Formats: sequence, C-alpha cells, structure tokens
Amino acid sequence: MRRTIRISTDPFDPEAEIAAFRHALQNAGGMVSFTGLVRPSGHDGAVSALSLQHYPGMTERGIDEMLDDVASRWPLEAALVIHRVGEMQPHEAIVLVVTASEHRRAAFEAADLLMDYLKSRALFWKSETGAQGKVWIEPREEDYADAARWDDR
Amino acid sequence: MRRTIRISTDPFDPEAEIAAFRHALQNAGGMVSFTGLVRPSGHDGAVSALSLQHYPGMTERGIDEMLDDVASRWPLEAALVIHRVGEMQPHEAIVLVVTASEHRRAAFEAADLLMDYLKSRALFWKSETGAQGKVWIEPREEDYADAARWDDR
Amino acid sequence: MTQLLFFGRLGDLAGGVERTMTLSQPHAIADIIGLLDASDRLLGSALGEPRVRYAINGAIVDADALVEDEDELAFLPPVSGG
Amino acid sequence: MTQLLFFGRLGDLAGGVERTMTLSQPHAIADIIGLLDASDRLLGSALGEPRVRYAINGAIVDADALVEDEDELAFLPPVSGG
Repeated sequence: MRRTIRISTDPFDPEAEIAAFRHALQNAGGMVSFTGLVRPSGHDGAVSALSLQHYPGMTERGIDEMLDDVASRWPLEAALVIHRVGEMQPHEAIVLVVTASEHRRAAFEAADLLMDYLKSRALFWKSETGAQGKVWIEPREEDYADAARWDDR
Repeated sequence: MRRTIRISTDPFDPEAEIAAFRHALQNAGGMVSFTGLVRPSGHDGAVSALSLQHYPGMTERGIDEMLDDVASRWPLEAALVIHRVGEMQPHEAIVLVVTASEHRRAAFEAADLLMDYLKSRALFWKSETGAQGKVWIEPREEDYADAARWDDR
Repeated sequence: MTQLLFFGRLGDLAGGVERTMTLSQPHAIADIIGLLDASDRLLGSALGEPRVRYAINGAIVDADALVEDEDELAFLPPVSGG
Repeated sequence: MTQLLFFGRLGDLAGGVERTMTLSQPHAIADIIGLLDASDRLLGSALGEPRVRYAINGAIVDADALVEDEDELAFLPPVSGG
C-alpha cells in the first residue's frame, strides 16, 4: 500500500491533494475521501479561532502504525493522511484522509477507521477560542464508541 | 438538504466538483466523497471500453428518491450525485457521490448507502468491451448484500 | 403508437434500444411479450425472464398491467451502475 | 537535563509546552510529578489525573517508569484530532 502522511501548519487545498492522489492510482476502482472543516459555530457559539497541537515525530509514528493496521485489514492501493496543526480559520480544512482500492467497500471502511482513530487516538490536542476564552476540546463519547467499533474486527 | 443530481455523457473533473460542493457549504464539519473510476483491467482482462446506459428521466427520479431516503435518515447539509453514461476510457471517473454533515458519521453512512444503491438498484446498465467482445455486467453478490444492509435500518 | 424500450443486453437482442408497435386495443405486458416471442424466440424468452422488470410510462408494473397505444413500455434487466 | 513536554491544557497550566529539569539520578515519573506538585499544586494534580498518559522518548510508559537525565518526558492528556 502506497502511503503518505503529512502534518503541517500550512493550509492545504483538499481537492488539489485528492486530484494528485487520483492521478497516481494504477488500478483502483474506487477512492474515498474525508475532509474535515473548521465549523464557523463551535462548542461555544461562534468560534474565532481553532488551534491544534501535536507531538512532532510521535504523532506521525502513531499515524504510520494506524496505516499498518489499515493495510493489514484491507487490500488498499494507497492511503493519504494530511493533518493541519497550529491556528486555523472557519471553513479551512483541518484533516484529509483519502483511500483507494479495487472495490469500494475497502476504501470506505479504511477511511472510516482512519478518521475514528484520528479523532480519538492520534496525538493531537484541539482548542477553540471563542467569546468565553480558550476551551480544550475532548472527543465526544460517540467518537470513542466509533473508534472502539474496530477493536474486535 | 441541498441536493444535486447530474447524469451526463460529458466527462467530469471529480475534484472540481468536490471543490465547488465544499465552497457552497455553510456549517458542515465533514465531507465524504466517493469517486468511481474505470479500471484498466476489468472482468475480462484488459478493458478497451466501458459503456453505461440509463433510462432518461426515470433514472434521475430513482436517484432523487434515494436522496429523499438519505435525507430522512441523516441530518445532511448537502448531497451530490454525478453519474457518467455513454462510452468511457480507463481511469476516467464514472460516478461521484459527495455528502456533507455537521458530524462525520452521517456523511460517511450516507455516501456509503448512496453508492450501494447506485451499484445495484439505480437504473444503469453497464457493459465492457474487451478481447472477447461486449459483456453486460451485473452487480456482484456482494453488491446486493451491501445494498440490503440498509433495508432494515 | 407504443414506444418500446429495451435496456442493457435486451437492446442487443432487440437490435436497438427503441422500437415502436401499434396496439389497436390495450394489451397486457405478458401478451406483448408473446407477440414479440412469435417473431423472435430469443428476444421473447429473454423478456420473460423472472429478473426482468417492466415499466409503463416510468412506473414499475407487473406483467399483467395493461399497455395502451401512446404508452411507453420499458423492459429493465438487472441493473449495474457505479 | 531532562526535557519535559506538556500537551493540551497541561501546557496552559505549566505556562508553556516545554520545560527542562536536571535529574542527578533516575526518578520514577510519579516522583517527578511529586516534585512538580510541590511547587505547583494545580499542575501537579492535573498531571496525576488517571486519563493523563506518559511517554519517555516517544514510548508510552507507566507512572513507575524511570526517567534519566537526557530523557524526554511527555505528559499526554486526552487527545482530540480531526
């Protein structure tokens, strides 16, 4: 499985990344992408800024291990994970996951698992700054439950 | 739920469509896309051409009803379905489904259901022309099973 | 004049997607298949296969539904999109 | 010199992500938390919360793992990405 992991403070263009990913495919019949966006209204009314922190080196290693897991579960041709860190504005892309496989089910499930892991297990810390100051965000119960779906499969 | 359905013989640029879809979003936090591609090797070795036929009017109506179903199941901000018909070349995009919602699970499940339906229930007929002539393709057992997952939910 | 539509491999057997037929009175779809079968056994038996569905003017119907002149009758073999 | 890293809200409490400490001999992480707690109870109790995990040089370890001078010790509160 071809893989790319990129964590950066630079804004990225999700569709340019998806297009580059698609053009490199050899024999995939399907490609699934998930793009996470900064919502204009967050946990605390209007969000003025969203900030993400990571543990350089270790966060990348954790995602690389997730991709090992994904590669062992499904026959994917390629997978891509891009994650923004630092300060972000509403409507900007935070995260992009793209997967490609011969048949669609593998691509859907792999993208789904990667997002569940990125939300609740990867080493990122997210804060929102709104009217009431800075708030550190923790995964919702739903996010933990989503990630746990894959543990016994 | 904002919706777009387009069936056309014209090639389309999946990422240009995804980008336009994203730029129109108001408050979605996540966006899922599935792009189906003509594989260079098909059921019968190398594929020289893939052709899709539809029933103009009725196919669109069927997809519109699928989108009613999707809108009743999940709180989506928007959904897009583009499907090529006519003659296609390897690596070209056949189908694009994009969904957007506040939280990612709804977008993932809606895109997944739409693809299951498009594969095995929407009014399209697909043929491949290879070394052994023209072959009409039918859904795999897996495709019928995938679509049936949603019937009782 | 009734418009007949043959999709997928049925179009190959019928020699084209579209064909017209004049019905002096309403006929059940099963009867129309019988008429087509009389001139082309291969097409007739393909149209009668259990997995082929029928639509009159865009609505799915059973084989005993009546087709009138000016109707559009479509024969829909198993679909495959995406 | 030991490099300490405080992620997420722990960094707010510690007044920054990075801090250094000199350890003349190896200490268990629990002992280091005790040392930090002595000068800052708020930080100390936050570091000892059950959901905070610890990593030495990038490997997740328990609170009784020994930290040597030149090690990097990271305090990892509950994560949230995507």
